[in-house]
Amino acid sequence: MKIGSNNMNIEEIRKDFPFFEKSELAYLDNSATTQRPRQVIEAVMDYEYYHNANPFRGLYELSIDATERYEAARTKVARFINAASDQEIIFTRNASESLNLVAYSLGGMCLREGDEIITTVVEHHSNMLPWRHVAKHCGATVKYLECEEDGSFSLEKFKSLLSEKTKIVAMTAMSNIFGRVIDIKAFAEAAHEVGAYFVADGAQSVPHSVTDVQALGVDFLAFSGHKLLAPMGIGVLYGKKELLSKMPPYQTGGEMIEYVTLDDVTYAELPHKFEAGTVNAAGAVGLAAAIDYITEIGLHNIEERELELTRMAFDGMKSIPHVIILGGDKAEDHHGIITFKIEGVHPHDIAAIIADANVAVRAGHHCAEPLHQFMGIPSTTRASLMFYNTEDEVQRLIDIVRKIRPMMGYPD
Amino acid sequence: MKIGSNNMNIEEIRKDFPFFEKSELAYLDNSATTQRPRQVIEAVMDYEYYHNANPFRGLYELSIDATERYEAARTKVARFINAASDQEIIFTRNASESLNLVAYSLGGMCLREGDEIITTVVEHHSNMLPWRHVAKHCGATVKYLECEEDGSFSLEKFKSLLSEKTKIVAMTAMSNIFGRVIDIKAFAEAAHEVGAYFVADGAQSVPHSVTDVQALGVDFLAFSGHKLLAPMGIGVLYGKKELLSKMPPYQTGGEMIEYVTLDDVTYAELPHKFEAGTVNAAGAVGLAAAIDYITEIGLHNIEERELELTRMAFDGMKSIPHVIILGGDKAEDHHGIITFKIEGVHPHDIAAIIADANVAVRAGHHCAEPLHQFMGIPSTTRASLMFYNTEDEVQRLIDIVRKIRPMMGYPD
Amino acid sequence: MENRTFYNEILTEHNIHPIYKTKLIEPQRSLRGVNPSCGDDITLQLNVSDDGVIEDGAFFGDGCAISQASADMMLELVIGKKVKDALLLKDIFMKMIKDKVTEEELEMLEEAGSLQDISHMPSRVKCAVLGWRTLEALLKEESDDVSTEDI
Amino acid sequence: MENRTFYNEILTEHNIHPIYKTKLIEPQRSLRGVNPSCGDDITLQLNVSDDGVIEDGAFFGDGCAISQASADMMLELVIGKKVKDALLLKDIFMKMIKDKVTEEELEMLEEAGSLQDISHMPSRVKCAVLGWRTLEALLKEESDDVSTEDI
Ligand SMILES: Cc1ncc(COP(=O)(O)O)c(C=O)c1O
Ligand SMILES: Cc1ncc(COP(=O)(O)O)c(C=O)c1O
Repeated sequence: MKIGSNNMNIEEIRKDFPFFEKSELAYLDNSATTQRPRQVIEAVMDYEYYHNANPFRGLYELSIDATERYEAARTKVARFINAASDQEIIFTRNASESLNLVAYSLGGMCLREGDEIITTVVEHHSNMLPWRHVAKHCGATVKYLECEEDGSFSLEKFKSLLSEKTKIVAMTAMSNIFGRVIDIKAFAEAAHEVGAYFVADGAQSVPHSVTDVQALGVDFLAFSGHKLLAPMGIGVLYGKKELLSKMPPYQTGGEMIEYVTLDDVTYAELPHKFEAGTVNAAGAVGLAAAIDYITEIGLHNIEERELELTRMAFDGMKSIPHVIILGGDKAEDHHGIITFKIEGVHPHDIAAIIADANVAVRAGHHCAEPLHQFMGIPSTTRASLMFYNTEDEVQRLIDIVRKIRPMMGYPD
Repeated sequence: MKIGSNNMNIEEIRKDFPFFEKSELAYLDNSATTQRPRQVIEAVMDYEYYHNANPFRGLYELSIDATERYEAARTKVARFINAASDQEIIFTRNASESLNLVAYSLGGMCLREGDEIITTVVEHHSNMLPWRHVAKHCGATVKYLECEEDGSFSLEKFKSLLSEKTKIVAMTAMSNIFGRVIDIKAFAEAAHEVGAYFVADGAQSVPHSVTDVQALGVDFLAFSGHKLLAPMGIGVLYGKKELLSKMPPYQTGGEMIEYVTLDDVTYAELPHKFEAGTVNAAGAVGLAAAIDYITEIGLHNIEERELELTRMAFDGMKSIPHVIILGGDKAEDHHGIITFKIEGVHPHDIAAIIADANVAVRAGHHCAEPLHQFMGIPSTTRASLMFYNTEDEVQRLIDIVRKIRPMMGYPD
Repeated sequence: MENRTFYNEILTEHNIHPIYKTKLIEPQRSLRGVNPSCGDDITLQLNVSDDGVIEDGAFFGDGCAISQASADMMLELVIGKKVKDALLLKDIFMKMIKDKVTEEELEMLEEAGSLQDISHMPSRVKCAVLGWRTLEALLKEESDDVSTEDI
Repeated sequence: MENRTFYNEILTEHNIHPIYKTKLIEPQRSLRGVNPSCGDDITLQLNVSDDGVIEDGAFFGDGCAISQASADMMLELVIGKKVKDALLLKDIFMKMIKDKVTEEELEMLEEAGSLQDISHMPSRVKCAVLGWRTLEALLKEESDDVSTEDI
């Protein structure tokens, strides 16, 4: 029983993760990447050992079987985020590739000189640089929506940036610094009102809360498998079918064409048009297994559990003198992400001291350097929780953080 | 002992591949993708279970360890193809992505209106479409070198295509249809004489023969892990450091930058400049394990063994009436690849009949549609061998092919 | 031999010696059908009389034995029939391939019924139905080429 | 506590109360050194007399305790010394960090020798050597910013 009456049986769940058997590390860097349960890696192994062939075009059973497993994974992803059709799911390497793909292809389709893209100051580099790149290329301009101190966005400010010139809005559904869930439905609606497309970065939100692309009304959504218990090397781009069909391909090569002559080329149907070269079927199978794993526990249970852990971490950290937590001032606004600074201590030293206590957190700008500049902080330290973390691990974090200033020679 | 006095112990080798334990299929579609030995998948598993963290920037030991494993894989790849520096190895998703990367970035750097790219009619779509794409974008032209009937290229014809306008030559080191090894050293030299860059597609050659990028003198080389016993989702682009340093980045996002402000960005050092987003460390570790596996057996032994099998297949198939093998008329010219047609029988039927005999081959244009048009054949059937195949498997292929015309109602 | 039953004599005969693989001199209607995933490619031509009878037909192109023989058997079956009967036969053929038909229905398909076993071979279904799909489009006077991707 | 020995009193003192973290009024030479992977960023300023003695020095910027304290200890050590002696000390410091030094050499480094244990922490080596690398470039009159990526 992984799920008890009120919450999960964490002991049981942790047994699924070989990592916890062998390591005493309190792994609190889950926003960077998660650990993997046996069920996921065994699914990959099963595919690679017994069902592997190059999907598509093989007439023998093994290849047909490989194709079916790959496509079944696509169906699973489609259901997981409630896409209207499997054809709306494109497999990529990671969220970064998904965002590069949509920036290139959507940008190439709809951007003209003088047009505008709106993104926000909190974005991860992967949801900022591709837009700047395509904007430059097309003679468009990127405008940045500022965030409030608590990590939220003002819909009014957003609307004041929108105009007829706005063609694309690219926005995270959850910042990897603040952990706050953004009400992207409202922002997508406002964007649509001026005829702009809305691209959501779901890298942090998809693993931690229920995502329904149709209810949210977003045109595109990107996320990575590896932040969701799945193996490395597999990511997803969701896109509305009517848009994807009109968009030009991104990478070209094998498997994404219908006909090629020396003078001409006709591209394959969706989603294959966007998947050049041999696909990562094993990765997709692993992602499907991760979705199964998460679905079995239940995303709602996961959210509840993570809120509990977040509360403990948030309250504990907040009570330490000179510790300042970025973003909202309620645990509910943090979804497992506690990014903080300690007055007088450099994040690099903070992380090193915490690492020495066998707790894994991250220091730096977390690929959100512009946000740090906006906040006037060179870098921060981030602890990020996952449902499989324990109260004990959170306590170890709090305990060591409490000791840092004294260790660095401060009286308190 | 995997290597006997004269050749390998295939029985022992096959025990490394769980696939052969469970399946009676004669898997002769190795040019599409290979099966994976236990050693490779176990290395991936070990990484994912016990050493997984997001590489780079983590200050805790697990992340440092993950980084080291990822970079050690890079070193292994560099040595395997004799690159001058680890910085010359870029990890990608597959050969297709490698070729898209170099086409975009090199093309973007050096192509001006009126310039020319030379490629060949035998290329896989993945080494043809990206060049056409970037040529169109830059106002350049793509010229095609024709092949001879035996699958070879004439250096004279090549030289007659070269001119001051030639900026890039993109050519396969081994066609996936003919299996002939191309003397790319000579072609690269000729290209360099007119100041053009030489990009080699090593997807088929790297797994089957020793590759020394410095001896070959190529500027770039692309290949895929999955055709080399490694997992899906990992590929390589080799590029000369002096060129890669000058080239603009391809995808943008996390991990490939040094500084970002809202107005400006400075890209990271090689090779990270070309690796946006969370890297596929597990895939790289798997590729390193595959290289270890191959190196232990010895690429020279592999070549010898594959030549033996190719001889048997080539001679057997050639002796069947109405079977026509494409390319060179010596087994030595085929490196395990036997692409054939049977007069009066459509390849789709050939492949279906062969599949029904539990032998896996491929029918179609094998992502080389222009070559098929050039040869005036809509499609072909391809058997492709790997050192782990057995004489018995080859015999099963020959036996069933011999029966095809009678089954289709022909007197012989 | 596993394949004997499948590549049976009716099929191989229609493939090697097709009756209708030719071109009409002045076709009233003509439509191309392709099977992108495996390259089957046929062009179907028909002459339909004013009172809705398929008077003559032919096809040409290239493809596997199943796609070619199936088109040939289809023409043998529908020539001389009314358009609405041809469309009914098409429905029966599709039902046979995708599901199951009664003995009676099977008989109505004449030699085309010999393709019944294709229903067990998902990868060949597209080949078998290509001719029929093209026929349907032609009779319904659609003007776009038919692609089995759209099925 | 594991960290006690590492963030020792000498280090924390130089970090919290640095002696040379300031700006010279009219620096003869000035050079920026950065550590891209972790963001340490210092600008080192020196005044060197005509007969090759480092007469005065300062640094400013931002970074972890190790990078800041190391720069401070370094300045404390080299100010008043000849350029060639300062470069010799740099060699000894680098040797200590990357390999091993003798007791005698360690003593020559004075308080900077307290960073000896950094050699066991590969991820912090860059922080410790940033000041010294910048010093070297400045004394050799290189004009490009120093980046520890180039080490
Ligand atoms: C010659 C050649 N080049 C490129 C490729 C593309 O490889 P991948 O599909 O792994 O990207 C292949 C394999 O299909 C190939 O045979
Ligand atoms: C908000 C956000 N977007 C995008 C990414 C990029 O994900 P990946 O590195 O897997 O491409 C990340 C993760 O680092 C992230 O946190």
